[in-house]
Amino acid sequence: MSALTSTLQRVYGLWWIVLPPIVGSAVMAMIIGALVVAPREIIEGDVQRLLYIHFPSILAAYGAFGVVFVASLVVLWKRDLRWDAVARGAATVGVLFTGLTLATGALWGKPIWGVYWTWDARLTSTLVLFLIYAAYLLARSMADELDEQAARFAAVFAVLGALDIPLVMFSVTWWRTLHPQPIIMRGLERPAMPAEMLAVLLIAFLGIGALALWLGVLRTEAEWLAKRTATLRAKIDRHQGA
Amino acid sequence: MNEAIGPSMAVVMKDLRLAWRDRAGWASAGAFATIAVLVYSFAFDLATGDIRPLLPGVLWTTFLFAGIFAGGQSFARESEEGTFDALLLSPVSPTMVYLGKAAANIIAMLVIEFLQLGLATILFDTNLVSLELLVIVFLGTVGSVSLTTLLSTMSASMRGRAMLLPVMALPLLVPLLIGAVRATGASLNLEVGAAPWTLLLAVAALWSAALSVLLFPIAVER
Amino acid sequence: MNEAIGPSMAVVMKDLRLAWRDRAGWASAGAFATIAVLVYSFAFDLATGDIRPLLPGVLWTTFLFAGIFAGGQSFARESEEGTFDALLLSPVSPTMVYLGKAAANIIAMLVIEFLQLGLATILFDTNLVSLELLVIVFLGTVGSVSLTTLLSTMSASMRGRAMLLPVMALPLLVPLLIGAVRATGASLNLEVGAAPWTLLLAVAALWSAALSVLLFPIAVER
Amino acid sequence: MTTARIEAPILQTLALTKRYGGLDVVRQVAIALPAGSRTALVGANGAGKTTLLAMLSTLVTPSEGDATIVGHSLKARPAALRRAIGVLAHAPMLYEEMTPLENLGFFARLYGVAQPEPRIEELLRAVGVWNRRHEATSVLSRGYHQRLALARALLHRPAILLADEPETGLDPEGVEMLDELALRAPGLTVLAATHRVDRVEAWATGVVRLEHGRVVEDTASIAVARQGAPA
Amino acid sequence: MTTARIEAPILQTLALTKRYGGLDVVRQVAIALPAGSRTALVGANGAGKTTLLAMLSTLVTPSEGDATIVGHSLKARPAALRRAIGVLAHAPMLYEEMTPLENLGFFARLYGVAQPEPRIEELLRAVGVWNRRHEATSVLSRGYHQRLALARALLHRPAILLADEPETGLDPEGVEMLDELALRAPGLTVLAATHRVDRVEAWATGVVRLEHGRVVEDTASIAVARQGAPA
Ligand code: HEM
Ligand SMILES: Nc1ncnc2c1ncn2[C@@H]1O[C@H](COP(=O)(O)OP(=O)(O)OP(=O)(O)O)[C@@H](O)[C@H]1O
Ligand SMILES: Nc1ncnc2c1ncn2[C@@H]1O[C@H](COP(=O)(O)OP(=O)(O)OP(=O)(O)O)[C@@H](O)[C@H]1O
Ligand SMILES: [Mg+2]
Ligand SMILES: [Mg+2]
Repeated sequence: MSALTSTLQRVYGLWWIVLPPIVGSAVMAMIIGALVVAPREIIEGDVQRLLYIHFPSILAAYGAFGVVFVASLVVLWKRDLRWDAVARGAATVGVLFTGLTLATGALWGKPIWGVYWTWDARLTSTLVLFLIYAAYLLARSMADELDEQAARFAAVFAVLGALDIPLVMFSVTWWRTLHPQPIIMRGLERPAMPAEMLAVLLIAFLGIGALALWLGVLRTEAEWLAKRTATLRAKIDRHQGA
Repeated sequence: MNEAIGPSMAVVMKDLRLAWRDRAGWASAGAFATIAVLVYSFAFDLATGDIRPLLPGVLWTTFLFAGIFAGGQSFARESEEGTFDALLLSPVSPTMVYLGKAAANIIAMLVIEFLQLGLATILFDTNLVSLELLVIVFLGTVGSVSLTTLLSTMSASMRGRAMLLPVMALPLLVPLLIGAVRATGASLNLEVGAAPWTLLLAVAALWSAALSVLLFPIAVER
Repeated sequence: MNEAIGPSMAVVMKDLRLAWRDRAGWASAGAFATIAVLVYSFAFDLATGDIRPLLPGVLWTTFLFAGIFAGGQSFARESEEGTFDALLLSPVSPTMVYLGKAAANIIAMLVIEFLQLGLATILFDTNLVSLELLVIVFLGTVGSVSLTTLLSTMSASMRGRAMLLPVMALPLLVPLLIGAVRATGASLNLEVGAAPWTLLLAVAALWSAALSVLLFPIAVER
Repeated sequence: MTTARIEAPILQTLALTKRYGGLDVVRQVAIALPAGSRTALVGANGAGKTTLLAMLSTLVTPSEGDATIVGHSLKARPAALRRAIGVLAHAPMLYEEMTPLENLGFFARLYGVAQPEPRIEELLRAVGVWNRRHEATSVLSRGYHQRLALARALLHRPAILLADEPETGLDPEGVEMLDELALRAPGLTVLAATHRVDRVEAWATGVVRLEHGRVVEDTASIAVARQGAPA
Repeated sequence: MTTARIEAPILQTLALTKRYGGLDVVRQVAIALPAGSRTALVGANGAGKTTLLAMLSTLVTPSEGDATIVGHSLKARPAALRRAIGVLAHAPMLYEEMTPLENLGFFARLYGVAQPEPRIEELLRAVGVWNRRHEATSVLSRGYHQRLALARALLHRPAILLADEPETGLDPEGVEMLDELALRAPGLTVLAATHRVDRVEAWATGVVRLEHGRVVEDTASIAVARQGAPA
């Protein structure tokens, strides 16, 4: 038990050594790739470069929300507050990257559609996804770190909200939307875009994915430490007598 | 079976009786819903010639807000008087308690909604009482009220923050709302093809109802 | 004078602090605003191409519901914890307690409303931040929140007799809402001639604010 | 009642009556408590103790009669009267979401207590809640709620304490604190409803017994000039 | 604890622990109460009495350990366990808008009490609320609330009564009723938290004392086979 724990801790400690350089170089590569290497899109122009943030961001967010879903199930099942920290960390990352997708999408929409925003199924469902997990973070942050019941409430909420993830993913195929149909994923075998674009996009996946993972680990760690500080503070208060 | 249903019925009857006795909450939910419809008809009457396309949106946003307003109070009372603990202490399973509560809320909401539909039929001069529409209203109500009933338990014990319930409930209910609005529009021939929207509505309603039933026992644990 | 204002300020500050204990509270106001606008605009956009004529109705019904959620529970909590008695026991006059409470609710509501106006400006591509509109929003908020604050006391402290009061007093809000909606429409150039509607709004707001202030001490007596 | 010493009572009631639905739950109560006295208000469940205290604390309007506290009539209910009384009721009357410190801070502002910090610290230490002053009040145990409520009632140094079953929820140590800070505090006039008749002797200087809303025994009141006529 | 008589305890806890925010408020409590025994749970404010009772009544989930009541484990929490316990808590747990009759009628349905009417009448008469059975519970005085709560706790004839400061708000006559109906009722096993140490001798057969969540004195438990090994 303790041997396993300490091994896990050692592996965990490695994140601090392994992740930062990976994240750093991947993000650098992504920026250079998106701004320099990738060709200028013929019709849309330079705004199209937003794709390299827009699309990988939402994929990272999907991943993060998937982690929230799983971690919330574990919270409900095992009553273990550490998974609550994981869920909160992942939700923060998910909200952040959904926000990035929304922001880049809105910026992209202005030149292409003439408006920043329209009530199209994909856009709306993405916004709702953002709001659900923002509400999750909000509700969770209103209670104590160590409040087990609040952690469980938040987990219940996250599980209920998970329905929206497939809705966002498939809204384009289910409903006719203004937003582009998925071509990239489907077209990996029969590329629908220049190879450089695809390559840069792949690098962007890596960079944003690594960044998301790194931020998630940091947030989780911070939640964890906050819980421990709260515990210690309560112990000190209580042991002075009272 | 009878043993399991009996106590749940006791909760339903008690809640309906209390709702009837202390009509304040429900009456004001109904009154606000009426006011909302009135406000819309005043607001839109001049602006647009034909007001009927707006009906689905008017109806569902009103139902939604009224439901959150009224349903949110259902557990607040119980937790205020400590009777929620009494329910949990009884041999009745939490699921049965939840079902009783949700059923009482759904019945009360349906009453309000049918009153609204009747009112809207008069005010907007459109026949709103079709079988299809009743099914849509029923589905939407079951889905949204089962969810707000669950959430109201949580926000009741989360001390305060009146705003928390709507903030939590509304985004979760948006898919359901969209399905309901579109399906209603289709059933009023304002749109073509009701099927996919009714499907979305049904899936969303089922998802929130089923998960609420499953998650309630875990949510009330301390 | 200072003696009278100080405690009232204490109530305002306490309520604002409780309502918005941390940044999360402010965020929830923002979230509510966003979600409400989203729900309405999504519900309506489908039906009509031009959504702008609906704006006044959308805005005011949201304000109304937000006001009920936020203001309606402000005294419920006090009476639940018995702290309402503590307020009445203090040397502060009930009128001051009421003013503090109402001011806290109005401030919170105004924050939500301005967030909504800002958001709607972006989402509906209409400039909603004019001096005229701000005056209208301010008037409507003062009128409706002062009334819902009073009502929340009554329904919180007078359990048995509560039923008739909200229903009786709610119609008071109808003239105010009609005035507010029409005046807003006029200020957005959707209608001609703001003056009579603004006048109706002002009279209704003044009426309910003044009556609420006067009636509060009587309402809380036992 | 027939003694010769005629002092000015600090709390006097005149035919005080509360009627609910045609039924007098407090009936024609006339007591006159001298300053510094400590009176136990006893009587069976439903005798009207809480209702009487609620009228005296201005929370319930009398149906008939009046009372004078530190020279102010109830009917006028001025701020001065309320400033003179401290109330420890059935409910602790605390904001559960706020910490003990925030609770007392709020009430100090409400009462306009001068220099609140040292007073709050003094009281929180005296009732033994100081170490837990930063926790939400909702997580405190019942006894701690009662202790905090006691601190709240005494915060503004009232001349009269109106207490309703003040021992509720307190452990023996807490009861000792209660005696020291309130029931036997020098200079404080106390009127406390209680069912702990075993403890009455330890602190009370007089007893008022209610039965069905009527005073049936009164060893606390002093003779006073009544209705304008000399006693 | 080392006596030879080995009975099967009707209520037994094993290392029962509740942790709030990393702090054990109830710590490794192990008691074993024989059927028919009457145990007083004593300890200072904040010692963990209420929390222990809440765990035993299935309202609060233990962080560690388990308890067995009439042969059912807490972890399983079946209806049968809950049917065997009656709970008289800090709050009366009554619907204020309903009358005493409606309250008991509702709980009788919830517990599936056979022939509820005579049982309800018997209890309402026993606690002295019968005459006021048609009034709203909200207008009853504190003592009547407590009496009604006692009736509610006993309604389904539980084998074990878990009571938290049951004397609260009761007048001497009410305390007598409490003793007769509950604390000294033949056949009923009682575990009651109390600060009325003066009264403990009158009703309790044993005492469990908590200090900072730990059992520091236990004259109530019997020796039992622990963890599978014979005692
Ligand atoms: C605020 C507005 C927008 C939002 C919320 C949004 C949202 C999304 C989402 C959620 C995806 C992921 C699709 C998937 O799951 O497969 C996506 C992909 C994509 N978006 Fe947007 N988008 C917005 C605006 C735009 C605009 C204006 C354009 C350009 C015309 C655009 C082009 C794309 C493209 C090309 C993809 C990749 C699609 C694929 O091949 O799978 N988006 N967007
Ligand atoms: N709002 C009310 N409406 C009707 N009757 C009421 C109301 N409030 C109190 N009563 C009745 O007045 C009587 C006196 O109540 P009160 O609470 O003063 O008794 P008490 O002496 O404090 O009793 P206890 O010792 O049980 O606390 C009771 O019979 C009660 O039912
Ligand atoms: N939800 C909670 N979160 C954190 N701490 C809690 C919570 N509930 C109780 N506690 C703490 O647990 C301890 C034990 O509380 P408990 O209510 O069991 O005490 P008690 O023995 O019943 O005291 P009293 O005699 O005052 O009623 C207290 O210090 C209390 O503050
Ligand atoms: Mg009383
Ligand atoms: Mg306790």
